[in-house]
Amino acid sequence: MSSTAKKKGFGATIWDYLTTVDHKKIAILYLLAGTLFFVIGGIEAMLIRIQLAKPDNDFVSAGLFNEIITMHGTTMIFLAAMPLLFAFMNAVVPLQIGARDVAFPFLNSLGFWLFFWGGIFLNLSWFLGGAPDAGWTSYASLSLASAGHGIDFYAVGLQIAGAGTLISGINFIVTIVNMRAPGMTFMRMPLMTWTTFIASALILFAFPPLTIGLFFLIFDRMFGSNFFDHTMGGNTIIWEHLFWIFGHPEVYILVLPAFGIYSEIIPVFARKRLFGYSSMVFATILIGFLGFMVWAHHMFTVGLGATANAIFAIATMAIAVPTGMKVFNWLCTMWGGSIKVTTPMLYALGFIPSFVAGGVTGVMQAAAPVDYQLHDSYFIVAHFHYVIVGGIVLALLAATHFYWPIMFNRMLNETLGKITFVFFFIGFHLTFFIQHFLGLMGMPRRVFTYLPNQGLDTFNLISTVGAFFMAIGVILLVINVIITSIKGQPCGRDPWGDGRTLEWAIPQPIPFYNFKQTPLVRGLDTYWIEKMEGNKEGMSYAEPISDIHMPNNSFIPFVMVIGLFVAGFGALYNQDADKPWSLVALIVGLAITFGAMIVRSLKDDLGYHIHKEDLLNDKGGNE
Amino acid sequence: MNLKSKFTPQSWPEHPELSTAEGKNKVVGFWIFLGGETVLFATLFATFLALKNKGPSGMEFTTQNLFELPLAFIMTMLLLTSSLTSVYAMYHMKNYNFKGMQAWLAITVLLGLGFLGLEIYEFTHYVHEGFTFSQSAFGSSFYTLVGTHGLHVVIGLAWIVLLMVRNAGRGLNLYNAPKYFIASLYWHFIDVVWVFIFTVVYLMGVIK
Amino acid sequence: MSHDVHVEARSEEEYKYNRRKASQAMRNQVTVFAIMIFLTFVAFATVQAGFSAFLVVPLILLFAGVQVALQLYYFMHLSEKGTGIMQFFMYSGMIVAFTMILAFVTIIWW
Amino acid sequence: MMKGLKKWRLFALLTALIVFLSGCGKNYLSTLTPAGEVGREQHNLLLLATAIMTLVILVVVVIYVLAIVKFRRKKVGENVIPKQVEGSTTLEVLWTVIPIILLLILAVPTVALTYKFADTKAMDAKDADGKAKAVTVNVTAKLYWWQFEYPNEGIVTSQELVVPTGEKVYFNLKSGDVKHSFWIPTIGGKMDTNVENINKFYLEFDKESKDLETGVFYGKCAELCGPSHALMDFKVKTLSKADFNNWVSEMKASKNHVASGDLEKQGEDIFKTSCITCHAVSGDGKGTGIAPNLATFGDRNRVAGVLDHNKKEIKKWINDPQSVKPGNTMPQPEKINNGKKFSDQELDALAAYLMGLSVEK
Ligand code: HEA
Ligand code: HEA
Ligand code: HEC
Ligand code: CUA
Ligand SMILES: [Cu+2]
Repeated sequence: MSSTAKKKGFGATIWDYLTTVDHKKIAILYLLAGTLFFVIGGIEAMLIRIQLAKPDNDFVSAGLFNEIITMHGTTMIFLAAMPLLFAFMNAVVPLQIGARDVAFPFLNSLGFWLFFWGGIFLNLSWFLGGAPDAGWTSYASLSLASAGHGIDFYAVGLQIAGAGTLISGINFIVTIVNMRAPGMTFMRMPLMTWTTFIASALILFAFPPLTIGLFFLIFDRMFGSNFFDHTMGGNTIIWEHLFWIFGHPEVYILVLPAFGIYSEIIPVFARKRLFGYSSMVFATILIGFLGFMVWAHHMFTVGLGATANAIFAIATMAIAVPTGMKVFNWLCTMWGGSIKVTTPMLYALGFIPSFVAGGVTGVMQAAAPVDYQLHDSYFIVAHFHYVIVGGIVLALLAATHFYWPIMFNRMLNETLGKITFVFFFIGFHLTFFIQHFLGLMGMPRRVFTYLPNQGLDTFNLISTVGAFFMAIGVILLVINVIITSIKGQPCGRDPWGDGRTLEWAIPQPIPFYNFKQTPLVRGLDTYWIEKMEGNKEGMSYAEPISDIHMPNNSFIPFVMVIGLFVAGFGALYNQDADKPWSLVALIVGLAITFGAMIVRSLKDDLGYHIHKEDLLNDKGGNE
Repeated sequence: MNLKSKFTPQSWPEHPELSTAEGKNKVVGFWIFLGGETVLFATLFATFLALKNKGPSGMEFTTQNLFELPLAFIMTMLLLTSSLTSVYAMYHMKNYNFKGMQAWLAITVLLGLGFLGLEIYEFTHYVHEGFTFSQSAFGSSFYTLVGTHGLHVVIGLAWIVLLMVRNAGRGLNLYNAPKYFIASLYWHFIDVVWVFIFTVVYLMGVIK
Repeated sequence: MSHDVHVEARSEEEYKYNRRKASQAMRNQVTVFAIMIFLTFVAFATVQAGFSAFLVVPLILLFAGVQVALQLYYFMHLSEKGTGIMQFFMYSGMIVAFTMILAFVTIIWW
Repeated sequence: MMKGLKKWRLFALLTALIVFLSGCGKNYLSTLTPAGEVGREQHNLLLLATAIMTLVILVVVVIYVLAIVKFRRKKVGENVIPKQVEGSTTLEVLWTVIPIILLLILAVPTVALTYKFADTKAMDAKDADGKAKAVTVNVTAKLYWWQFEYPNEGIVTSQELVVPTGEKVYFNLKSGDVKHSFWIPTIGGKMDTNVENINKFYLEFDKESKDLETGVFYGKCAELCGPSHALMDFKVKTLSKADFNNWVSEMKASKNHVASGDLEKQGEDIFKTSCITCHAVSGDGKGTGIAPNLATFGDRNRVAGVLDHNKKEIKKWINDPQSVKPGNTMPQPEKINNGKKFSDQELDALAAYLMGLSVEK
């Protein structure tokens, strides 16, 4: 446990990662797992596009196609985009606020393993009799009718992963509320921290409805309840509401941290303070708040009545205002600055017009009568990929380049990075721009094929070609990562030269205890202030060097999750008469989980201290 | 922090649950968790309200002919009182009176067990009458709402008992004080939810 | 997280004062409890008495609201200083809860 | 509401642009070629929205390009530290107020049209005989086909909706199994068919479909409903009021249909033994709800909504419906023909018989 532990064996490294509670290592775990799922989701996307490349194609069958789109949507949203954002939130936020770690390191690890094994659980459905096939929205009439275990995998897998997300969300909130360094008032927090905070609050309130909805689904399918069975008094519209009360805030859970990432990148490479900081904060909160008032815009055609539709239409449109504030603030940050187009900045620049284009189509859909035409057509697919790929995926790619030095003390290759951008960006617009017109021309979404000569052929082909461009982009990025890990040189502190916030001030490689002394925050963009005042150390300190208290590593989170994983299988197969072992699995699994919890609460885990002398000797990082 | 450091009532801090960084995190974190729980229960209430009295055509069960107020009243009294007793327990915790705290917690647990017993009695009674979880959408939503609350009671009881047993030999310290404190928060929250259950489910249920 | 708290022993004077304050507060709690019992009793009684639903429903919902506020602010100590963040999250949760329940009783038909 | 706005000229221009961009799609399928009042109003609102959004994008892009061009580091100088501006209240107000105004311009017609399209009061208007005055169609969506019942006229058809032009047609929408959604892109926006309630809305049809390339408008199921969701198409035939009335009486008379010719007779016999339990061949009545009513089968445009309408495809369908529409509920021939496939000759006979089922000849 000392900071001088050198060169570990492979096994020891694995064990280290299985038991780690260090936010920086958990960030790396999130990055790896998220990338894995992103590639899986991306391959599924490619299969979709190949199938739709020409009319009457039989590359995949109808049933399989539905499984693919369901898994594509579910994987991308829950298992790729969110964890990748969590990776950067974990890596950056504690450093930005000058904290030693998150508030509950143990729960941080638990959250990760829940997400990871939940994702594995969901994806195992491919091998165990078929994936879910009712769309990522899993509307109840169809998801109750769907045969096989696909939907059960969806419900149980998301339940496990969702619990992880909820835990991580609470963890971030407490971290940000309680662990800020002295001087870091709320209105001095960097925007990445602010957006993490608000997104976590959205998680807190959005995930419970999903949890309950999934329980209803599980109960209906496995334990004989009747929430959605209309012959028994149930009502499928309840599922739709629950799903979207979760689902709409979910898209802001994704996009707010992405906004945060851009709000960090743009000031650095414009070498200028973020314009309108307080209005950015205000807009973030407002978007979060409004995000809960608009869910029914996904249900305009359900027949909720004119009044409900009108109210939700207006509420939805209102979100354009705070989002617009953000866009114009970014533009004004660039205005009058000194813009250097590095790879992260390139992504940020690509983001602005792309996201605005996606956002305004959202507002078009918000006009309920127009949405009667657009709903469930490819126009919707175009809209949400514009905001998701143009907003979130570009942010993730930008952050990968931007924060790589913080996570790995290396710089990704800039030239290759720019080439990646060109492929990905062109591919993105090629794929999705044309889908607006496919939708308007009468192509519904979630169709595994379409008839020839209905005017849809060429556009679909173009869209598919675009997807291949994106794939090339992603592959280039992977190559870049591999090259960098083999040949990259340590890059040291503040490699971009214009870092403004605390995470750039910390020496590289970052010691496992983060800050040797808690920093003193003297204003917004602390590091910039110190630099401007000629402080060579980059930080002022709030306290003298003294002992640091650290939490112990723990294997318990992993065990707890494995227990749930096993229990999940038990619950899932419980309905099959021919699988008597399922009950055993359920009980054993739960026993493992509860056993681990009891061990955890009976054993006093007080952590350990790094002593002052060791700290003084420690010149740099812990590698 | 040192487990062994001994306190006297004088040196025991006024807010023991907040006087360590871990304690602060726990308390704030737990409150935030309760914010989430609020939404979780709201979901169940909303579903119950939407599915109340809905069932297969010709269903005989309604809130009016099912629920009995006297039982609900007794359950309410038990739970409300247990809320007060846990306030007493926290009062003693802040006074560094370990025995007093444990004693009041024990009373709390007994009251909770009483509540639980009545609830089990109520459920079995309904099941005997034929009103089951899978009998109708109404049944599903009723048992899920009230049952989830019941599950919270079970967890709360188990939690408090575990704390009492675990710390019986070691007394109060700054490591376990926050744990006691949030367990009592949890218990109050269970009571808060029950207030809405007896109002929305039982009282509003029997109104003609 | 990094440091132990330094707990300073209070002076006898201070200790006594705090003790008095605490027991005074405890007496308040008992009063609050009495109010809650009273509200519960009235709620059950009005329903039992069979007044019109239009009168009773708002009344008992109001009583429930008051009881919950009492629990939160007194039993759970939300009235103390430094609870701003907790209140923020509780209220946000309640807003979401309210919106959801409103929606479920208005736009989910039979 | 939006009457007399000169701006429509501009929109015409924009339409032209969109037409140019998209080729507009096909006039029997595309929402960009509306052929009814509802669709047209939705299209107009779409254009209004597009115009506003284009404006927004333009403004953003202009500022954006200027910023990038003017403030590149190469131009500004490598070591310049720009002024660290905090913000500007004037600007904040500006970009709050202007979007709100733009949104209001969109919101007013949005709300008005939302209420207008939901107005189905006319459905309840009854004439002296207690029959509804307006043409009403009860739509039942089933895995993967559509039943259209006309309660006033007492007739039923499926897969091909027949409606009169020039008046409001009202719909009661319901699903028979899982949720679907009823969408005729050219005519107007969609409405879900739920499992637990009946949705009501109306559409108007301006144009007679016989002038179209395909002779019918295309309708779609727009809610994922299982493997063959993509194939759950239906067709819409619009007739003048007179032709429609004519069609209605022919439908009523279809119960008297007799097969002519040996082959058809043979087909009829097979049909009577294997198929009649599910398929009705008379347009009179309410329909079985199990399988499409085939009274107008000979007049159809497609087989099972997707195949070309000829004998070869009919045979293909009867011989192996699952391969055409995976997961549909029509049994494979073995199930209804004593475990055997139909012989080619029997299939010919069935095809001939089915082609003969017509009310429009
Ligand atoms: C990151 C994800 C993300 C984001 C940020 C958004 C943002 C928005 N979305 Fe989107 N949406 C999705 C993801 C997202 N959406 C997904 C995944 C679905 C489909 C789910 C499914 O069915 O599978 C969907 C579906 C969806 C629908 C339902 C369509 C349907 O199925 O019928 C609607 C309808 O109102 C909608 C609206 C909006 C609006 C108004 C915004 C707004 O927040 C956009 C605001 C931004 C701007 C407007 C641009 C910037 C503003 C300015 C420059 C100021 C000036 C602007 C004006 C005056 C207009 N979205
Ligand atoms: C975060 C969310 C997210 C992301 C990033 C994406 C990304 C992409 N999506 Fe997805 N999509 C959804 C969320 C997302 N999507 C959702 C929610 C739905 C709705 C599902 C439903 O209807 O239920 C949907 C539906 C959807 C459809 C409509 C399906 C239908 O309705 O029938 C289509 C069709 O074109 C599509 C395409 C794409 C493409 C081409 C990408 C591309 O951007 C993907 C780019 C990535 C890659 C191309 C990966 C490349 C990697 C490789 C090729 C492997 C290389 C390997 C190594 C080097 C080891 N998506
Ligand atoms: C169990 C009921 C059942 C039986 C028996 C049955 N069908 Fe069908 N049939 C269906 C259903 C359901 C459909 C609609 C399938 C779809 O489109 O998804 C259908 C569709 C069709 C269609 C296409 C209808 C259209 O409007 O385009 C034809 C033709 C047809 N059946 C012919 C037959 C013949 C011939 C037989 C007997 C040899 C037969 N069916 C027996 C259920 C049945
Ligand atoms: Cu029916 Cu899709
Ligand atoms: Cu939304």
